[in-house]
Amino acid sequence: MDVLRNNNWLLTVGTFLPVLGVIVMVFIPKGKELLIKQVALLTATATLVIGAVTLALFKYGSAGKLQFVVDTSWIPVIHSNYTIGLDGVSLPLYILSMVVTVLVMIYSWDHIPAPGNPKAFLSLMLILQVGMAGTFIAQDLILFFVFFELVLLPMYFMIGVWGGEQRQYASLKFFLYTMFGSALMLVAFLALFWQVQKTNPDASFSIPYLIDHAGDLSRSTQIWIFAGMFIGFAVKVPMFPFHTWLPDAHTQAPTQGSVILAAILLKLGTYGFIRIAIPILPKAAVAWAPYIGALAVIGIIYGALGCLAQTDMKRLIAFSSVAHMGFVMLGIATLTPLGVNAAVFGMVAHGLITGMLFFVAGSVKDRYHTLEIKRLGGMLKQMPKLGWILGFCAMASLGLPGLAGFWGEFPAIVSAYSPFGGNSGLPGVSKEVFRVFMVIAAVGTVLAAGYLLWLFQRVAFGEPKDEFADHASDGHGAVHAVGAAVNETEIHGAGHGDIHDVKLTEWIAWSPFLIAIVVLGVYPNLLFKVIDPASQTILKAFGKG
Amino acid sequence: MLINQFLLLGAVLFCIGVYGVIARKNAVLVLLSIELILNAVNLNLLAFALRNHNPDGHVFALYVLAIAAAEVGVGLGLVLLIYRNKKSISLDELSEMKG
Amino acid sequence: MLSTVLHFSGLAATGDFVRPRIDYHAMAPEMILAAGICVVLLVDLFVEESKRWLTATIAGLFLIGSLIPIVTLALIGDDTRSMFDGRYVVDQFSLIMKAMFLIIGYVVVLLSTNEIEEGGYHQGEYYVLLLASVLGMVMMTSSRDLVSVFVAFEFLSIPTYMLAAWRKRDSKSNEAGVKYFLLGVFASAIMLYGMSLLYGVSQSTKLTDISAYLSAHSTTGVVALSIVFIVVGFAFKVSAVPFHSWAPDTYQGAPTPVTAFLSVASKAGGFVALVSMVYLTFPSAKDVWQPFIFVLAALTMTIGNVLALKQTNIVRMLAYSSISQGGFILMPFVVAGTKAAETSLKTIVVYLLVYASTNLGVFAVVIAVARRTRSGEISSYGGMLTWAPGLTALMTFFLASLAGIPPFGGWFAKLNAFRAVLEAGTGFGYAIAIIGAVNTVVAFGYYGNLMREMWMKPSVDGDNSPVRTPPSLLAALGITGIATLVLGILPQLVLRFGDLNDLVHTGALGK
Amino acid sequence: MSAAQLGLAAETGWFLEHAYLIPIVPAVAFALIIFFGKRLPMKGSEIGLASMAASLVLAAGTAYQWIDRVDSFAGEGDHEGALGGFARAFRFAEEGHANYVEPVIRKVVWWQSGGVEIGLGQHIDGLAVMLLVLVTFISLLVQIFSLEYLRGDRRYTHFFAALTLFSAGMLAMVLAENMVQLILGWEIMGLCSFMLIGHWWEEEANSRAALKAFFTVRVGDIGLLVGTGVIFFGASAYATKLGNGSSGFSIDTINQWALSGTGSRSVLLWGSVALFIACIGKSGQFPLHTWLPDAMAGPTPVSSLLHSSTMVVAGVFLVARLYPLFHTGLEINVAGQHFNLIAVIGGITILIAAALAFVQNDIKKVLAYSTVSQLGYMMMGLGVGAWTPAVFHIFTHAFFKCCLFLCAGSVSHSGSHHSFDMKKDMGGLLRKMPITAACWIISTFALCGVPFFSGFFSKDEIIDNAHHNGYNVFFIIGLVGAFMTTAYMTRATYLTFFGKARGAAAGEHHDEITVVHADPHGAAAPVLAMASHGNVVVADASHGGSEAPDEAAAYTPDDAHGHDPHGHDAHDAHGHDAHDAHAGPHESPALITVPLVILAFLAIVSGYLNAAFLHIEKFTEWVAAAGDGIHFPELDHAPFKWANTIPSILLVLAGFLVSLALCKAVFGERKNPLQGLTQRVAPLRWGHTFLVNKYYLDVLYEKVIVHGVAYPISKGIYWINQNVIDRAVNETGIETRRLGGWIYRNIDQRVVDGAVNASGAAARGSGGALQGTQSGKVNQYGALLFGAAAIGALVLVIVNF
Repeated sequence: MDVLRNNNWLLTVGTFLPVLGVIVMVFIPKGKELLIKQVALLTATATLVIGAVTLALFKYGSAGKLQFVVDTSWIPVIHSNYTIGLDGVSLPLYILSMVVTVLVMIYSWDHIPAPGNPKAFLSLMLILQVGMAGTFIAQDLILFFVFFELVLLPMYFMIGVWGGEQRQYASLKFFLYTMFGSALMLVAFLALFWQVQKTNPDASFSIPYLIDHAGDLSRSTQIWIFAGMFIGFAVKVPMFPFHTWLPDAHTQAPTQGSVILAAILLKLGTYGFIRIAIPILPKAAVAWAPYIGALAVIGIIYGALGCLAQTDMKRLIAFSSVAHMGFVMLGIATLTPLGVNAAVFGMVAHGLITGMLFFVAGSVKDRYHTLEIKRLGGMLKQMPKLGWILGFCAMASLGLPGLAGFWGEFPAIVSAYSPFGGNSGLPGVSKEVFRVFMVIAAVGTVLAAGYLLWLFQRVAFGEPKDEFADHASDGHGAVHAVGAAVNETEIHGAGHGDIHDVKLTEWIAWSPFLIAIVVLGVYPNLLFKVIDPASQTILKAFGKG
Repeated sequence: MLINQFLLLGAVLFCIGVYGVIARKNAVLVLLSIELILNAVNLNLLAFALRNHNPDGHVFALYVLAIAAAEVGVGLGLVLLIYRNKKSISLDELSEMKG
Repeated sequence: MLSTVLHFSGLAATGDFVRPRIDYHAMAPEMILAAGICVVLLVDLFVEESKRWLTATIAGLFLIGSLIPIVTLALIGDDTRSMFDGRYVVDQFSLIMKAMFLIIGYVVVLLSTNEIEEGGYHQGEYYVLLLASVLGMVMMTSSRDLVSVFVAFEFLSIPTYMLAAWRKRDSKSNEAGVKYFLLGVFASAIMLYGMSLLYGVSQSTKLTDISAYLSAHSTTGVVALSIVFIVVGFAFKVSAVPFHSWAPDTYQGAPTPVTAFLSVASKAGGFVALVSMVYLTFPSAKDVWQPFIFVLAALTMTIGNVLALKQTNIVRMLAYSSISQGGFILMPFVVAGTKAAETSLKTIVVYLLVYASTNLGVFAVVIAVARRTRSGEISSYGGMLTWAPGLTALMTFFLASLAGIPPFGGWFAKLNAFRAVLEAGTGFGYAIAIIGAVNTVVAFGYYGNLMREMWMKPSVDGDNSPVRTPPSLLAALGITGIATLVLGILPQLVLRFGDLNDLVHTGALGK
Repeated sequence: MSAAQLGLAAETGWFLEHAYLIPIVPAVAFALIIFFGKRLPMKGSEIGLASMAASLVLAAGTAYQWIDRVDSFAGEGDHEGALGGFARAFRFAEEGHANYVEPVIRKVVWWQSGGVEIGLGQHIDGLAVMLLVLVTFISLLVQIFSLEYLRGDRRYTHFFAALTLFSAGMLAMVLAENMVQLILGWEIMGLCSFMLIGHWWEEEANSRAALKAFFTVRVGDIGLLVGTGVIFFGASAYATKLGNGSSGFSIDTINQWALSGTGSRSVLLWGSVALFIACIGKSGQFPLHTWLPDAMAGPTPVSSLLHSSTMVVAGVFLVARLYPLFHTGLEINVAGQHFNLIAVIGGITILIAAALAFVQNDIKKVLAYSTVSQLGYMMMGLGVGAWTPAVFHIFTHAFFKCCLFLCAGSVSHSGSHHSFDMKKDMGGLLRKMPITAACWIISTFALCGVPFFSGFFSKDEIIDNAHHNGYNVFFIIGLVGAFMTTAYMTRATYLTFFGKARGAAAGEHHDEITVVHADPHGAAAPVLAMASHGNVVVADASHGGSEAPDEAAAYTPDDAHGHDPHGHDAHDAHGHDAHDAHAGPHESPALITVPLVILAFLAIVSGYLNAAFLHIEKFTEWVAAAGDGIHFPELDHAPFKWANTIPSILLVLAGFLVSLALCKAVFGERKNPLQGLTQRVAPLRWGHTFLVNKYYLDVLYEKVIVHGVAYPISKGIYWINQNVIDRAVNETGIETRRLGGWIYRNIDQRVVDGAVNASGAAARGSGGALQGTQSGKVNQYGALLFGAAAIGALVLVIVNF
């Protein structure tokens, strides 16, 4: 398989740079919080710069090929190499992880959740970043597994230490769930390896190698191996019915944790499907597709209905993730480039939008010290900007064309109309079934509109509740509601009581999200033209679906 | 030659020793029982050595003797130690830590 | 002295006297250690009380010093050096194990210094015994004869009996010592009985001869009995369930550095012995030991975990944790007799290395923390993140490693273990793999619980004054921490030494 | 496929080539208003106006060049240009039948994914040009109107921003080259209507109306998404055959594919049905029409622009745009076919909406229902194959309906103190507000289809064609509809402008409630509350708000604050209004009346673009695509005959007289038995209630469906989530714990510890034995040790003996 080995130092540096920052921070006394924050932010920014360089040096002409490839021996004993590389599918997520980390750092500047201790908090975040970035560049199953697991502990602590009341329950649940999943995943990897090794003794865990050689495993074998991977990834996605850790984790996690969780961590699972499960085990993929699709649409409807039942804003957003990831999985399940592109786009979009929603939720919590929907209200009066940002995100999240969310949903729905139709080597996927899915998914978009607007109406519209009315800002800002919502320079009505509108750090941290949501919505090709060749390559086993 | 008798004797000694270790509450007696087992072992070794016509058994037996001596030394030392602290050498009293 | 004795016996048997060739280079580590013992004794004799800390330093120096010949041997790297017609062998396996024991010894010295010095114990004797025990282990790695195995075994055991009871005034310590002693001697007595029988049927004490005999003849009841008894002896040493009962009490009662030593070094010694038995001696009698060890492994990892979940005392919890870890190390033995034999052997080595570095690290942290809290209760770890962030981070590393979470050594060890047993493709293999997998997740229960204490619980007593850690402890932490991390991220660095074909040549896996 | 490719010497020009600028201008304006609007002297409204004017110019230019193009295709030698075209429009000469005019299709690649390429571009043909002009023109007028109407509103800038964005969306949809682009515009309109209906979101009623509108339309959009998907793959197969780089989303391709007969029947059928569902939602067709009347909660300009003349016709536009698809898919005009989905829905809508219009007291809601029923006409027209009249009806309807709404706005603005209640606050305004009244009456004539007014030329054509194409049922429906239309419009007109002045119109209770009518919507609020609750009880309650002086006492300024805490801002913002208010009902200022007059004028003349009896068929020529069977189905439209129009004219007259009589009887001064008839006679009362409750459709939707989903079902699902699935997970832990004889309690810290300790507990359960073994007694340890060894030995020895 042909790859590009140009500037192959980039990925390694970009991935492991945060470790350097952590090491530096270790030697900074806990007291010097400012310095710590500076170092952390600096590191994250430096990483992002590397990311930008990667972006610049990436050869878009051959986005289908792995680039910046490094392939050196790592653990010969178990035939596992340090194989890393980047293609059109990984690139957006890789960069997204860096961006999100930086912005979350900025947000943390004055939002270190109780019980403080920025040193530990930020170090964990940096380690998290290593794990996330690494997962997206790993081209070796064992390496992938290591990075995949590396994310676990930091998130466990982030939730468990800086989380809400039930943080310990949530964190442990998150941990055990994921660990259980990844254990099965690992078993599947090993099993896959031996099955391949039976026929070719020089087998290795390298993903490209396995893509070339695992295809001819017998269908039943593939199905069993796929099952293992499926559970491992599905837990992470999370797909119905493995999703129950998500609401707890999201609700309890600190804002930063939720954002990272929503923006990146959930993508590890779907990415795993695209990068590993499907291309390596095409026969199994075809066999599993209907079930994945079914679970996906169940997730869409189920998550939406779950949202309607929520009384807690953050929990509602968390449940919406289940629904949105359902669209992503539906796209993947079609096994067509159209669907997979939609899925990858959906990942990025969902990352931006839901991440943003969690930011808003976090700030609401800061102001009102509650997220109970029925206690909130009239946010547009007290905090017009925050209110309109919430509205904006809600609109984006319910898939309004012209905003990023739409390009994840619509093509996925369309692609479900004609899933992979079979080719010489493989049987096709039942069209009828998927057309049913298509309709259900479309219904899901309506429900999405339902719960999001309902949320927006209850939280933002109307008059502020009495308990908060007294320390409201003078509401004068409301005159400029829309303008204020997008206008980043001036900050209205801030500092009236403890309910003040969006702060500077929040603006800095958020505006990239908002801008990205619009830009991707207006010119989706920005992503599609990168993703498309890659997904074509990944799905080459399926030929023209 | 009459190897089986030796072995039988060894076995019997072994069993007595084991019984002693399990049944006796007195540390010194337990120590003695263990010595019994070791002697059973020696008996075996020597018997086999004679039958096998090679010196390994003898050598082994010598080592066992030497090390048994060392063990007894250490053992008695420890018994003294607990006696000094507890004024008793009953093993039943040594159950502070459990569970 | 070993040599001379053999020499005489040889004389007794055969008329002519052949002076056995002694490879001093190969024997150098043992000799240096022996010398070290004497030196420490003398220093202890002639240096006044205030200077006794010298003994620790000297012991450490000798431990490091005896690493040198090992390194040179490894660098020369020519094939196996065997002495006394193959009853004492220095090969890759023994080299890497020797190195491990010496480093463990050194780290334990580092752990001990403050404890022993401040405790006002008899420093000189302490280090003498420590060195002696290490010497026993070093010998064990090379022993290829029932006699030398037995001698080495006792050599590494007896000093530890005394070390366990080192806090003379503390009844717990006494109890620990006595229990350990009585049971240990009992176990070794049983083992000896087994050895005697084995010698009887196989007419030799030389392991290769025995294995030749076993492969030539079908296993009889006597052989089965002897094998079981021998395995029991070592199973006791590695505190495999149901021969583990001494471990928790002893670990709890003994001084913590000694506990660290017991839980790592003497356990590893037991495993080395087990390796030389299972891989060198019994391979062809696999239908005897395979089920037996299977049961041991299963029980050990399961019951160890289960009991660990319910401990409130940190050391006791670690005791059970190390028991279950022992179960994981036993896992590869189950497939020792199959085509996965070589893999499993390498796995054992890797696992021992990882386990040693990790567990020592854990105990280092425990010691460091105990210096502040003066309590062994897990709850006393509450709020550690605030008053000892560094230690918390390290402890988290170690626990993660024990739980098998990347990128710390543990994951690689476990991965290998599963790989080995699955590769064998035997029923026993799959069964043990499943049990192991379940236990891996269960194990996170108590590791996670401890993490939770450290990270998420408030400190029991309000004070969050930072804890200061003496340099020697810091050194120990550094060594173990780095080792754990390196083994996890770049296992290859260590594994290069771990390719163990020599053991194949000496007949472990050949037949 | 563009003309160039065909090598046709097609007339084109800068405007045609750059029509895509038309939506871009307001889109940019939107951004500008958002960012800088508040700082500008006129709070950003000037940007909106400017952009609209610019778009209008562009649109006009486009129209001009399009007409040139049409002529160049018309195959007649002389090129006299568009002006000539206009000239000819009034020359009595029948045109040679124009052949198909290539639309100007220009596109750039927007995104491509998985071999699918989506262009972003323009598809300019007669239909598009017509709507471009229409939308830009009306938007401009409405914005001018709003300058005055919303002066001093708290979200003035916001309002203009949204209005401008709306126009951008509509225009983008109109010239969309492909379905995706169309959906884009479509949804943007939805968003804007949400923002604009909910403009006064302090009132929960308004925000609920906004939510309802967006959500209902969204329900329809399921069809849009699905339909697009369904037709996409079939069409893209054809697109590759065309090989002009168009994809299966491209509208032109879809149309040709539909006519090519290559597409499978079922795909065409389901595709068109799905898409039509979207049209039902957007164009307020039965049964999804309920959102439209509620949407009157928005400011009047919004109602007049979005919910009468432009946005709601989007659905009709979509059908007209993809007419070949629907024509084939639903087999319109196939011999012997007397019903089809579109016609049926349209027909039902005409009647039910008209019926509802009778029982409304809110003038805007009368107009809303009349809009619904007129949309029904358009749909029915398309359904019976009368493409040109239907589209022409869009054209004419836009002017007079917009005019009517603005009149209503003008009335409430200067006549009835922001009340829209005809019964309580209006009447006899003819003399007070002559211009408004005149415009209203003209537009009413147009709406009713009185001869020589624009409505006549479009609506009667539809009815006529229904007959002509053999859809007799719908012919009848059309006639009945015409009758009812006249009737309820007469009623409305009577109540508003004739009879005795009532309530506010009589200049009553000014001083008590200056704040209220100083504020443009304070008093409107309760009425709107009714609008969204939509049942009698609330309605009556809300009447109280602005009814009689004594009840108006409830309307103290404080109370007004209740409605709108910022009443004072608004008050300060336009004290002049309060001042005018003291002068009682009066004619509105020029900013309001000028648009009215213009629109009223157009309500008359716009019809003469297609005055068949004058042999003017410019509209047909310029807008209607000639049916060549490749790009557009051949339709034959009924030739105009006065004879055919007689029945409808008669019915209109009848409707007028009957209704007038009834009004005089019921609402007149003289006592009359008919008064309160609906209260006295049970059946009538029931019917009345039934209508007032809008056939209980809202109850069905909101109370049954929405609440059903929102509360029980989702609650149930959530319960399942917590208690079944989540449980199942914990159960795994619990089961093991059961071995330990523990019992699961509830989801809290314990459960986790439990789940974690589960196996530990299992141990405990499987006997204190384990603990027992750890007795601390050396002997027992020894026993255990040897016992295990012995057992192991025994077993193995026996095995190996």
